[in-house]
Amino acid sequence: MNAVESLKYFIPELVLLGGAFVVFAADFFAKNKRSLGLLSLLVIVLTACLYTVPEKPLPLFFGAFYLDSFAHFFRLLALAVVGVTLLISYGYAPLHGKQEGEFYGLLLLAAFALTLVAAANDLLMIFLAVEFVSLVSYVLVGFLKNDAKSKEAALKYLLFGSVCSGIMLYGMSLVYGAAGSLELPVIGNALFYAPFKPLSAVAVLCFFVGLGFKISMAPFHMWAPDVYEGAPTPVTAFLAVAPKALGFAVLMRVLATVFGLSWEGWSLALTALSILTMTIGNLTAISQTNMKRFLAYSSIAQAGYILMGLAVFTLLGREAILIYLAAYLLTNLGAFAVVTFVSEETGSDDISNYAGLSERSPVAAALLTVFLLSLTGLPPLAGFVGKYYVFAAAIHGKFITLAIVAAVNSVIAAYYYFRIIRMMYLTPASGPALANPPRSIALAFWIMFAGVIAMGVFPSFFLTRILK
Amino acid sequence: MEILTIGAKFGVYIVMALVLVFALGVVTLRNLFHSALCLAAVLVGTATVYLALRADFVAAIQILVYVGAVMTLIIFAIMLTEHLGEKTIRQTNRQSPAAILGLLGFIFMIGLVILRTPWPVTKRALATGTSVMSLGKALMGSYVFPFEIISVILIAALIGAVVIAKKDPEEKS
Amino acid sequence: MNSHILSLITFIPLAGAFAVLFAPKNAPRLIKWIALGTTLVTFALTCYALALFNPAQAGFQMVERALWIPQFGVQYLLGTDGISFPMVFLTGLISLIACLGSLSHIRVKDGREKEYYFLYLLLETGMMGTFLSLDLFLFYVFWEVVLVPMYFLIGIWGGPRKEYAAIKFFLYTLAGSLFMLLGILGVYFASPMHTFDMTVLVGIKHSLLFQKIVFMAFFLGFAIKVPIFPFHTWLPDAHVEAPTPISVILAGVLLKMGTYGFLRFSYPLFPEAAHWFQPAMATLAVIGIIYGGFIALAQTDFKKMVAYSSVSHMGFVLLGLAAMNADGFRGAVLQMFNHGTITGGLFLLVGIIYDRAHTRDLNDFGGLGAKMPVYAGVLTFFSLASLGLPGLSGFISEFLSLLGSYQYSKLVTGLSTIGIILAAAYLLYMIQRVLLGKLNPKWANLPDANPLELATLVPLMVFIIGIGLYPKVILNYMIPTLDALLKTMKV
Amino acid sequence: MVSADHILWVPLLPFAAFIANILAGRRLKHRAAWLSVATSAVACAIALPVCWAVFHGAHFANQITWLAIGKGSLQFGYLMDPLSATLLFMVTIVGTLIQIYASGYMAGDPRYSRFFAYVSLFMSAMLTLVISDNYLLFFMAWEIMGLCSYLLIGFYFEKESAAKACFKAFLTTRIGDVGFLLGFLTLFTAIGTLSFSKMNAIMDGTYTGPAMLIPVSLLVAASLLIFCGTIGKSAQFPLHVWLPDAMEGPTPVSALIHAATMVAAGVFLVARSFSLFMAVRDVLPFVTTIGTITAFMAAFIALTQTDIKRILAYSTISQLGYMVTGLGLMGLGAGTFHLTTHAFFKALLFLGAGSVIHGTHVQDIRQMGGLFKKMPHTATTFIIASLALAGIPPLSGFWSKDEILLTAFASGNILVFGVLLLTAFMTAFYMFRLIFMTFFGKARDPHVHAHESPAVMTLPLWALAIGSIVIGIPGSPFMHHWFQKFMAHMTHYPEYEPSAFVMGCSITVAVLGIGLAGVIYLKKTAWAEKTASVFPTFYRLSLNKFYFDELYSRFIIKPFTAIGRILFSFDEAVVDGAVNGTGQNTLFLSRLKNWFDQHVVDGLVNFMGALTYFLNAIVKRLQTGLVQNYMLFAFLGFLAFIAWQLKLI
Amino acid sequence: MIVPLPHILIFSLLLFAIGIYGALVRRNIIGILISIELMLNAANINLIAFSKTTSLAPETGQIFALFVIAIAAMSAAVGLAIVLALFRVRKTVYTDEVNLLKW
Repeated sequence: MNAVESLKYFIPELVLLGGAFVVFAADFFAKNKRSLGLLSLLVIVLTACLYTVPEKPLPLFFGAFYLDSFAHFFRLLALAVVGVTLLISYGYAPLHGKQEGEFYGLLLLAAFALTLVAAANDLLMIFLAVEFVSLVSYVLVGFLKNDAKSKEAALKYLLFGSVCSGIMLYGMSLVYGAAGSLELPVIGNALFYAPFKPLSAVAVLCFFVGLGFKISMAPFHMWAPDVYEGAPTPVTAFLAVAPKALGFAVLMRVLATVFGLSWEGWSLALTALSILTMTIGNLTAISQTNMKRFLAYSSIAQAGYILMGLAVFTLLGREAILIYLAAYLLTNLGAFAVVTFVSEETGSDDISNYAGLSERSPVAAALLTVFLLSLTGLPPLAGFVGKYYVFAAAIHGKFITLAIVAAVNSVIAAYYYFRIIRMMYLTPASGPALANPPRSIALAFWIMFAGVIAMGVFPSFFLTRILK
Repeated sequence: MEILTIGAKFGVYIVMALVLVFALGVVTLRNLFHSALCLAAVLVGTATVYLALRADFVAAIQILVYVGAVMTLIIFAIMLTEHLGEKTIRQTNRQSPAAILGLLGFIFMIGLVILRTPWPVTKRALATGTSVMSLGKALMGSYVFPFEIISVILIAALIGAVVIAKKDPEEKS
Repeated sequence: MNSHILSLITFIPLAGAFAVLFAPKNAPRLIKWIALGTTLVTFALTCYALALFNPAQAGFQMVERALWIPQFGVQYLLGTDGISFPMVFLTGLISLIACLGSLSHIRVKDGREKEYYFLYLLLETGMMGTFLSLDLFLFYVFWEVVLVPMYFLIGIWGGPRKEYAAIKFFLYTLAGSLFMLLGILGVYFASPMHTFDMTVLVGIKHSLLFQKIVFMAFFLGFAIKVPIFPFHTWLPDAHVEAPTPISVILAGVLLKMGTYGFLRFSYPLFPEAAHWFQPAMATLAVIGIIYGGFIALAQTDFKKMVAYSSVSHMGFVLLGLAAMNADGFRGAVLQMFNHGTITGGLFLLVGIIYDRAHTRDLNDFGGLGAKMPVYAGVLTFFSLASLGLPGLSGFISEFLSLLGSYQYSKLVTGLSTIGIILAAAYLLYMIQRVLLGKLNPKWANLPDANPLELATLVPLMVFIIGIGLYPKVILNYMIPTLDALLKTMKV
Repeated sequence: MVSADHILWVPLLPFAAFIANILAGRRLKHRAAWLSVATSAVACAIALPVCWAVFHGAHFANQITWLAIGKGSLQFGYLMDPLSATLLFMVTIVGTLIQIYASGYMAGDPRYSRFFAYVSLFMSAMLTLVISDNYLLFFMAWEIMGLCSYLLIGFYFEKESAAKACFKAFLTTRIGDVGFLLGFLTLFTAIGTLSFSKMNAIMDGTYTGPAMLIPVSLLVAASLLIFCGTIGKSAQFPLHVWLPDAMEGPTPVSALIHAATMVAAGVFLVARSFSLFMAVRDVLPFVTTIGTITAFMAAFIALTQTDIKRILAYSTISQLGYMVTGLGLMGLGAGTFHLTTHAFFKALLFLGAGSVIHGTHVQDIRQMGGLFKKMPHTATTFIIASLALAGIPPLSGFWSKDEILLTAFASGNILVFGVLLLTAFMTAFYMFRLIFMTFFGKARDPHVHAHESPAVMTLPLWALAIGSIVIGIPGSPFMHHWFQKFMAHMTHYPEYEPSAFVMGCSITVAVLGIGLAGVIYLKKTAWAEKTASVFPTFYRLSLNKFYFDELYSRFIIKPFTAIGRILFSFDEAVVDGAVNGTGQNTLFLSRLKNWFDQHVVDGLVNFMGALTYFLNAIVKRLQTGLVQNYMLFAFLGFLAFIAWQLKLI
Repeated sequence: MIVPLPHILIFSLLLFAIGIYGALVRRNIIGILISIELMLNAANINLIAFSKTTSLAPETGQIFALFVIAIAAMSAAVGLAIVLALFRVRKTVYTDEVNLLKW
């Protein structure tokens, strides 16, 4: 489809992009920078309203923007994440009055970039879109002024990310050499040729580095805790969900179209990576004292569970990834919303600040508990549906060892999630009662809470929509 | 012609060797400024290789963007962050033995793969050279979307870089 | 109403929980009344269901079926039969009793009534659902739902080592149940039509190897809950640290979920594997009986003693299950019910004395029989019931279990009887130390049991005597179902 | 069969009394006793006509389904046959009399109503046991009697000794009970029924149902296990140790439970299962041996005891041994007969002793003396009972004891006969030692001020005395051994012609015993010590009850404690503080298991936890905070995966 | 083709390896950024070479290379901006002195 024809399908993205520039521009004039947040939110909502479900795959712009239902799901997901992040940021005091306009604009650009990732269907677009997301993320992480941790996080993120995408780029170049094309399906066909097997192996591992870095897969996860800790909390919430989800999206696309046919070895490799990821994540999370860092390790472990679906990669496995991601989104954003509020009120991210939270702020404690339970994977919450799905996929694909390791890991995970819960409920309060949360943050965590419960109790409603 | 071809071939090998030597210089030289200069040399050398591969436009861009813009940026950054010629401080960390070992393994394995892979070589591709015109057409044709996107990324990166590097307006310097 | 009676039983506590949640914080009385009313209504409904229940029918009754998650064939499928109904009734009863007990035993810090009763009612929903659901997925959901309130109830209102006990309980059970989840998935995918529906799954034959593996997975889940011998170490901690009403629930209902699981799922789904594991189960039962008894004897902590006695008594349930014959099954189910009432009562009694004396050290007491005659009488009564005195309910079930297991293995039965002697030893030794002998002057001013406390105990006593004298009343409800189960297990 | 359902009121009435007394005891006060006595008396009034009918050849039974087991069901019901009629007759009469006595004896006790509640419960259980028609109901009643025994022994629970005694009693008998339980389970497995009449029919070969193959080994096991119940309940060697301690209870309790009725239930059990024992006769010598050993040993111990109730307790054990011996020698009639007569005179003895204690407030016979004049009624009845026990004709004890001796003699067991004769001699001796020291001679302790008991106590004494005299008549030649023939209705057992020789021997040893006691304790008081010093070993053996308690505590424990000290350095308080042998033994074991539980089973889990933390420490260290470390780590990981995927590793 | 393809590939591999080495061991952050440029450059050589030999449409590789150059420039810009910002708050450009966040 040529450029002009494509434009009519591209309107929502154009709105998003335009919205971003409007925000940047408005920043110069607006007296009340706070209103920019609302404007951004409006842009997001507008974009979401303009979205239509593609009936059949649309290869927009000569296939550079490949809009199919898969991409649609992920662009919705990206939009949701950015929307909630906006809500959280709006109530996040350290940003107030400090280049707020740029922050919101960059978030909108991030949403645009994520949409590109979701729809990328050739190596060039994958590289570009991923780099786009990375660049915006680096900036967002280092956004806080005079905050050594924020800058340090940005630096680490940048260095680690650049090296990883360098390696991925190198792998892409090799693949390009073998196939003579950047189109994923063409590459898939070309790599079917037996002598290319070792090359495929190297290439797929290069992809694992570049995208594994995004999804914080061990051993490429090590940036995550530092960055999550250092970044402004809303950005952490964003990072923990959006790039990760989109990383999975690209991995799924690449594996399905490129390596799906040519070579099965990656299944075993992914099994190992999955086990490694969840185990390392869980083991390290046990002893954390910083809440954001703790959630970082938890999200690493969660990535490990999602990788199970990728390792299995049956239809059920692929579905499991989508479901898990949706559940993960609801749960993690909710948790981060609460964490933002609590850190804000208590002045630090220390887990010890959560002592007696049930008395200092019963609602926050109860909601955080629900989110943590959902992360643990207890029914009837969203996390359970996700976990159920990956377990089902593993059992169905006869990945028994993987399933058992995951089960054991879940117990360890339960232990540390309950450490927080214990802190909130069983330890005496460490300070006076907290003020009411800012309305936007409260809105964020209530929405997420409703989502977590609804998805847990009526999963079928979500499943039909996600899996369509 | 024969001699010219052989000479050119020889010349390319020499350039490649020099590039590698300068690249080593980039990573080993103590003086960061010297490293930067080595990088410039590497980039120029690479541009030469591009020329040899008949990618004239890319070579030109390489010189313009890299050597012209990026190098300037880097040297500015070096100058802003420390004094020139500061040689006393150790410039490498303690993990270089491990890194070297790993890299030898990396080179060995990837080299093996590269050498074992029967790279498809299409005669037609060898024959047809690319002109700037065809590049331009491609960029405005089937690659128009990435082309536009990269401009967006540029804006984003610019805004980002400015936001990051800018001093806090409220900060009392 | 009749067609949704089971749903009502399951979800009325949940509704009550939310009512508690939205009650004003500074109205502890209102909250208590809501909670008590909810449990009372739930119990009344179980009684009503009792009237509807047709004891002569073997299959599931009052079945409610609705699609829940059509994507993977999960149904909202509730139903009851002769195995689950006694458990549901027990749950209703014990919940009511423990709620009454909460009124006197739970000393809450200001404003925390809400949390307590909310969690308590949530717990009841979980328990009811566990016993009523016939869909494996639904069962698993309820099974897990039980864990979380329990964690909080032990963790917030427990004794000095509450945090350790709570997390230990939680992790142990979670570990077991995760393996059970894997097993459930195995069953699901092995069934040709991919269903969790128990009524359908029962008819499917699996290879022995598959049965063994999945049986093991289920076994881990259930064994930890029962608890069976090497998995029992969470129990004394949890029981001891939990507040009195929660100990009652733990011993009275939660432990039964494990043995219930065997009867409801493991046996009908994997009959051949069940037969294959029969010797192992019988052995574990005997070990549990004797081991629990010995340790109970050595305890100086009153509550710990009762806790370990649970290990021993649940061993009799397992013994009956392992026998795999009519008498054994009847004994097992009856023992499940009886253990619930008896040990529940004992925990209440421990709570009563602890509330007064603030110690549970058996060696610290003595001679309370003269000081607190009513308490002494009731304590003696429950101890006797626990040690299997004929005429009281515990005897019948132990007798049936033994009768059943005797037909399976004489050696096992013979060894199990050591447990009976041990039960007499530790319980009477306890009575001797608490009630008999000279009065420790420290306790000269202990008041006797008050009417509220007695109100929690007397209903249990009625059941204990009633079943003890005329067990047919309750056995009649179980027999057709158990016989049918036995028939399906014949391979 | 004819029904006589109103017999059900016999156990139910006392049970009602129990309920009333337990619930409203405090308000009833002294009326509690009258309630119990009245229900008991009414029960007696209901029972006696039925018994009378049975004595005249009637046979009643009826049952209802109580419990479904297996494919069939368990029927509960009553069975009135000669055996149960005899027991019913005896229990109702003796029980009522003892309760009347107790209403006076217990007067003023703070837990007066509680006492009568327990006694009524006991009566109810005992009567249920007597009329029950199957093993399960029998066992249930049996256990409840054990409970009552426990409660009543521990009635004065403020006394440490009483607290320990009741614990010991219950636990010891429980060991036997478990054997009994296993026994009838075995029997059930073998013959598929627990009903007495059905079992009798099967054993006699008159069963009309489908033919079945009965494994004899099972029957042997069943009979031996059931006999365990007897050993426990009837305090036979080696589980007899609890009975003497049981004397910590109030004296009427000792009379009712630990002399007349409950302990006799063990013997009754053997009589009930007689057809079973007859079917597997190989086990009978075992029964005989146990009985004989018990009879002799207990009598020997009684020779040196000084506590009036303990002497009687050992005498009871000894007489129970007699009964068991009689049954072991296939003398159903003899054993049952002695059981009945013994109930009367032993109850009387205990009540008399109680009267003495009531009057003097001491129990040690060395503090008594010359009480005859002060307590004429008590003394007279006591002497009558003693004569009966010693076997002086024409008192009841003579006839029944003679019957057992005759059985032993005629069945050719001369050794048993000799031992029993010796026992009879000792019996006469220790009883009259007791009488002479208590009622005759001079008062030894000036602090003791004796007085006669009130009429409410002495009247039952006299009633029992009359019973002790006449109750032997039905089994005597005067009624042509009616009782033995009556019992023969039950089952076939050999009958023996009365032998003048045996009678002669019996009378001779009795008289000799009485005479010797008279000589030693009335005339030559020094002889007692002299004899003791001549046979120090025997003396000490007797005085220390054959060291049974010590054996139990020391011999089973010592090796364990040694190991315990070495391995775990257990504090002595634990071991020494234990109640008795088995208690210590199990205590130790349970501590061991407790340790195991905490360190091994739990340890495994904790180990997993520790392992997790250990790994945590390692993994955590990787997170150095240096981004180049991360890169190196990631890069090396990447390499490792390449190597693995390229099959280089 | 003026030199055999594998020779160019090995050349770029070595360049790439040197780049990684630099990224792994240089203490100065700017040095690391320079090394990363080396890595991207190596990949670009590959792309150009392959576009010469294998591609159906020869422009593809070159265009990819152009985009990579652009991206490299941008990440250098953002990277250096971050370095400057960090230098402002921490007064250092050495990675091993930037480890507030760890464990």
